[in-house]
Amino acid sequence: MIQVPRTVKYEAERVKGFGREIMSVPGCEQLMRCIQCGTCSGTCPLSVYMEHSPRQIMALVRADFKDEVLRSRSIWLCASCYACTVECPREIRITDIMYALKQRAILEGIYPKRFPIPILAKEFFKMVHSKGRITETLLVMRLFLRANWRAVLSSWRQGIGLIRTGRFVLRHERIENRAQLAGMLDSDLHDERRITPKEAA
Amino acid sequence: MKTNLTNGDIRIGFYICHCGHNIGGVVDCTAVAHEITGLPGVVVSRDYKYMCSDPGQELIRNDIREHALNRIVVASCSPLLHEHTFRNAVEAGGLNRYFFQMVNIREHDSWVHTDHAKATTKAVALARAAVLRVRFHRALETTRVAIHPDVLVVGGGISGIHAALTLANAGKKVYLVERDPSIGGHMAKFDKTFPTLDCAACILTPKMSAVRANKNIKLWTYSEVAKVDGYVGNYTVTVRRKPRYVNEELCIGCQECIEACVFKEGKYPDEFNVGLSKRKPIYIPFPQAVPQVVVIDPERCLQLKSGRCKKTCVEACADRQAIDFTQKEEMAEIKVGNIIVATGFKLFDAKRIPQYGYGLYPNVVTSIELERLVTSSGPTGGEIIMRDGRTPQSVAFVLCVGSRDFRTNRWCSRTCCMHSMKLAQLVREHTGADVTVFYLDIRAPGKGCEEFYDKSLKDGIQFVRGRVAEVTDWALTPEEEGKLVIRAEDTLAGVVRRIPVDMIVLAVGMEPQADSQAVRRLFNMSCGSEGWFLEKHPKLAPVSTFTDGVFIAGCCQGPKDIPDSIAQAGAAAAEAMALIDRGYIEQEPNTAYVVEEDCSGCKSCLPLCPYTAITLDGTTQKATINAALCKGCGTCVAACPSGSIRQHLFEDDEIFSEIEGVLTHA
Amino acid sequence: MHDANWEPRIVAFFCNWCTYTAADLAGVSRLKYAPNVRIVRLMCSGRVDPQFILAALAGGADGVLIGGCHIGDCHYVEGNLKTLRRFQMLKRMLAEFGIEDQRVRLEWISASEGDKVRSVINEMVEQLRPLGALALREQFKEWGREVADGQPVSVALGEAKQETEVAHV
Amino acid sequence: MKYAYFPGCSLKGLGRAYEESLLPVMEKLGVELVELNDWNCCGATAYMSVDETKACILAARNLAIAEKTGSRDLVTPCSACYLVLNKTKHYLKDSPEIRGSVQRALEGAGLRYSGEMPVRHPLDILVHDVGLDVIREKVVRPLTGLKVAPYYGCQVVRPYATFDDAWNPTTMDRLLATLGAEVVPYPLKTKCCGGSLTGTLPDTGLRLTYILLKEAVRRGADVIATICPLCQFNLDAYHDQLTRQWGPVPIPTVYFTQLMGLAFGLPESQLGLRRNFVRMKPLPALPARA
Repeated sequence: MIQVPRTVKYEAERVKGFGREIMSVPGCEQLMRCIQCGTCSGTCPLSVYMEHSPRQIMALVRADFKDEVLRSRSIWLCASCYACTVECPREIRITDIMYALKQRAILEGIYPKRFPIPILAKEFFKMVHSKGRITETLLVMRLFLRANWRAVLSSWRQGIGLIRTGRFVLRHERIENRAQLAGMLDSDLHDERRITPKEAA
Repeated sequence: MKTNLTNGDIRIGFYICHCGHNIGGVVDCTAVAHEITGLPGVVVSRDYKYMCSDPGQELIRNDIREHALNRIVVASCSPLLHEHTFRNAVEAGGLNRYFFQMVNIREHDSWVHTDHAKATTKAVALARAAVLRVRFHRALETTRVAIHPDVLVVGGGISGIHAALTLANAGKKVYLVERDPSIGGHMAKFDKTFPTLDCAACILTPKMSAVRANKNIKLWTYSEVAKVDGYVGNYTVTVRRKPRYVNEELCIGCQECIEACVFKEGKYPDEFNVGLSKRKPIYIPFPQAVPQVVVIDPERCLQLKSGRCKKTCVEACADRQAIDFTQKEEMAEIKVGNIIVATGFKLFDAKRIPQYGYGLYPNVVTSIELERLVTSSGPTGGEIIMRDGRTPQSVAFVLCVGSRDFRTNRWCSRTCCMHSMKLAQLVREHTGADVTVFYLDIRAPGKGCEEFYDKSLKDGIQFVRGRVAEVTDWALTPEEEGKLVIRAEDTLAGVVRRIPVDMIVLAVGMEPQADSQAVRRLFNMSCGSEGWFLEKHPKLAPVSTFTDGVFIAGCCQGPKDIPDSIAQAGAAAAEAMALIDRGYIEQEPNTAYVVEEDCSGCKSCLPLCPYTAITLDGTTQKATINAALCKGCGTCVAACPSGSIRQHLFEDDEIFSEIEGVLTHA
Repeated sequence: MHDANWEPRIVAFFCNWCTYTAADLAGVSRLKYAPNVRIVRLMCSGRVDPQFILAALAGGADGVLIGGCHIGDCHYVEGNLKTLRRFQMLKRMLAEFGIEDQRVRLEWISASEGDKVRSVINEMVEQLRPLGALALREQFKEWGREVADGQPVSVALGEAKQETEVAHV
Repeated sequence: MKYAYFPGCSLKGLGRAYEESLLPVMEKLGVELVELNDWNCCGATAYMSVDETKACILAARNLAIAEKTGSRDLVTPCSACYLVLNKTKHYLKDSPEIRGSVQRALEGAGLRYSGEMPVRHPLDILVHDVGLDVIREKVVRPLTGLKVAPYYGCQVVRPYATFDDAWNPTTMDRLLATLGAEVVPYPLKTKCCGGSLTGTLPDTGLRLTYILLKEAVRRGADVIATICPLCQFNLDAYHDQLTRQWGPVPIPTVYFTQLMGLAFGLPESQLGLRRNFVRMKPLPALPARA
């Protein structure tokens, strides 16, 4: 059977107020001025991999298609190079909007499954929370374990290279005053919008 | 000098306008009218849908007669808009037109507030203030000032040319002052004009010749306005006439001197061809230049720079001896009654957007450069070629370069869509190249313009909706090698594209002239935040400025195309003519005057007046004010230590009662 | 202490050519600002007699705003320079009275700066709120009474203010 | 000259060579970098993706510690750290909501931050505080004949850099020229290297890396100079995969501080140059003096 997808969008799929909510996040206010010129997509080094270009993401946010946006891989493909933000003729801080969307996706747990980028973000978050610093080699290993263990096999030569050049660190870098840092990071737990590493896991 | 008024003498009529929903939707007009009813002296208090309408004005006229009213207050829009209308109505009702006070409850109240109760309270306060103030109003006579019949037109582009010709054809004497050595402006550089594709020169050249031939026009090119004094009807203008080192009266434009110049070839960038060709130190801006008089560039001429030249040009001009290296800058003073400012625009500097590679990649050109390439009289004889001499196989147009961009210019330059489509069609016609136009929105609202867009589509021009992100010369695929590559999102197709082309045309937008602020000050005009000259009212007075007798036309007021510029120029000429033919202007009698018995002769007012309207009477040792010179600012009034200077229409008691009125609790 | 519904009242003197026009522009642009200001139109800010400012404050205004053309842009060449000079002297005098600096403000607003009208008015209203009512009229009365009673002026000020406000309610 | 110094996690891990070359070069120029006591991870881009407020708290702890040192400026060599610390400064200024949460967190830990201390990049310090003239004096082994492609990457010049242009930065170009190197015109100097995507989605990230390397080769560069540990890793560590997929792009990528070290005559062994996967060739022989 040939499946012919139906692409119509119904009003029921809109989560009214979602756009306004995103635009109320600090740094995201200018989104309402977007004229859909596509400079962001044209500038973005990764837009060619996105199912919705940054411009389309902006349009979908404004039109309140929350699920479509938060489930998309596009927001996770943003590498934070800020090219779009600097280039936008309406001075919209697109990178910051992408961050706001990533935060919402993690908060609501509806980011694309088995997609390594949000997993890395969460592993990073957890490692910082417990150690205060990042040990890159260990972080990458944890990412591989969670997302794609086969990648370890393809990267073995690189691992050896790192060991050879003295850059493969196996002992966790950590700060002394971990209790202080943890206390600070948990200081606004009463705010229901915040998440703890446990939930993130 | 107390005004002895008792309540019995004063019979006030108060009217509040709903202005449809504009005021009525926010301010409770009925409640305001009710509130005002109780104030002393108020005989009639009404609210009405549209006070400025005929029936609204009729209401005032009738009430004056029926209720023997002798003071009128109208609460509606800004006095800058309709004070004149209502004063006329008051006068038609048989009262002195200055027994009237207007309250601004639209621009200053209903349009800027959302809280209905608070807006209504504010309206009551403002209305009460006016009712208290109007009691003190005096009967005044309007003064008349004669209008000098000559007109100054500043700027010799298509707008200035049209305004000058319109006035001259009506028999008015016109001074046309142009900064460059020739009139013609930007339009002279164009090949064809949209949307009719008729040749620009065929329209402009006859008009330029007509300027030269018209006895009523005094044409001063290579000249700038240096100083403006006076006021409507009586301006004194100083014009700086730069030396062109060629006697305009003697030169016949034979150009033999240019031929004879010691420079055998052109060496310096030719302004008219935007640097695409070279000229000599002695040159004529372009073949159709008006006046047909050569000019010598003092920065380049060997004789003027070092005094060591064979002066072959002087030899060549032996018959007429028009060349005169001793010419000096001259200042000329003229008297005019009206001024039309048509100083035009400048093009956006494409280097300000480095992403587009202008100045870096030789085959990235601006629209005006392409315009010169297309023109048969241009540097390539109308051939569209790249810097290396090849004919482009593919050309891309990038729109909105320096327009609709918050980091450069926010406004839409209005003409670039049409201008680019015109050039695109010409490129197709001349070279058969593939043409792609990158646009944000096609704006083709003018007459015949949408049809022109349709024609462009049918001509096979590709339109890609998306703002170009960057122009590069690094290739990712074999077909990109050796080309310029545009990266942009095709927003309608929803994909990011890389498009290799031979030549890229940047449709640069319009900007206010670099010296627009200085020009604004010169003529006492206002500028919008973008730097365009501000019209008095976009609809009611679109070519007037806040200074009477100074009008604006063309792109100095904002980006516009040729038809719109010409329409404005005609309108400005008509406004000036209306004043000239009436012969006089009625002035607000808001002048200051001295109450002699109170003046102590301290002279502190004398240096305050910028118009030297105040003098000290030698015999009485008291200040006197020349009403004809006074402009009514009131600075001397506020400064007079003895309170002996007063101002009509802004008397102290009027203002004090207004202050009291706005502060009285509801 | 304060009436919960108390709102600062501002009297504004705007010049006809720049600031009044800018306020019109704010209206045409439908910008929204606090309804606490009452605008009095004059031809030039140079016409603002210090007595107008005192009359407004004495008459119950909590603040006075003067608006004129930018320096160099005055319709009457340099009326605004005269305003500036006069304003600086007046500020010194008001300070002697104990009237806070923020209560009297001079702003240059050109005809195109509708948005500046909005922001200046909003800002001024917010600056006046914490200062509370000026209530100069009540103070004058109080001073008059105290002088008559032979009481030292400074001692009674605070209490007197309270008293009159109670009387208001 | 003395500055507070925030190295960031990378300079203790994959980007060791950066710190190994930065410190002696600065020392040579009389600049003292005092490492912050018990600094923590800046949060980088990943943390910001999870929780904005927490990310700001994380960065603010470092800023507070830095301020306590009494130094005038805080210097950080890593692009991500530079961005995040500056971004936090901006957020604290612009958003009362975030400022409130951060201040509560700092107070709870007995810390405070005024929001004033500038966060700067070594490149900025070298060119604007130390000055190219002083640097030129220290050059004992000019890099004459070495063709260098200056690669800035993204996060130092965008969006918060105040010391150079976002589209066409030139500070490193001028610095390299001062060292005697030939600076190759490199239009991709601020393009993205792929960031962490090379690790998470190799196909995507590596292509960006490849484009950068290929263009540098095409422009005739001998070496790419970088200012960011992640850029250096991406441009250096994946040549195996790149060669397999698109063919070889054999060009080494080093830190600009390593090139400075070479020009200052510091021993190669001390500059961490051996940590590269793609090693830099020995410097070209100096032309004989006339």
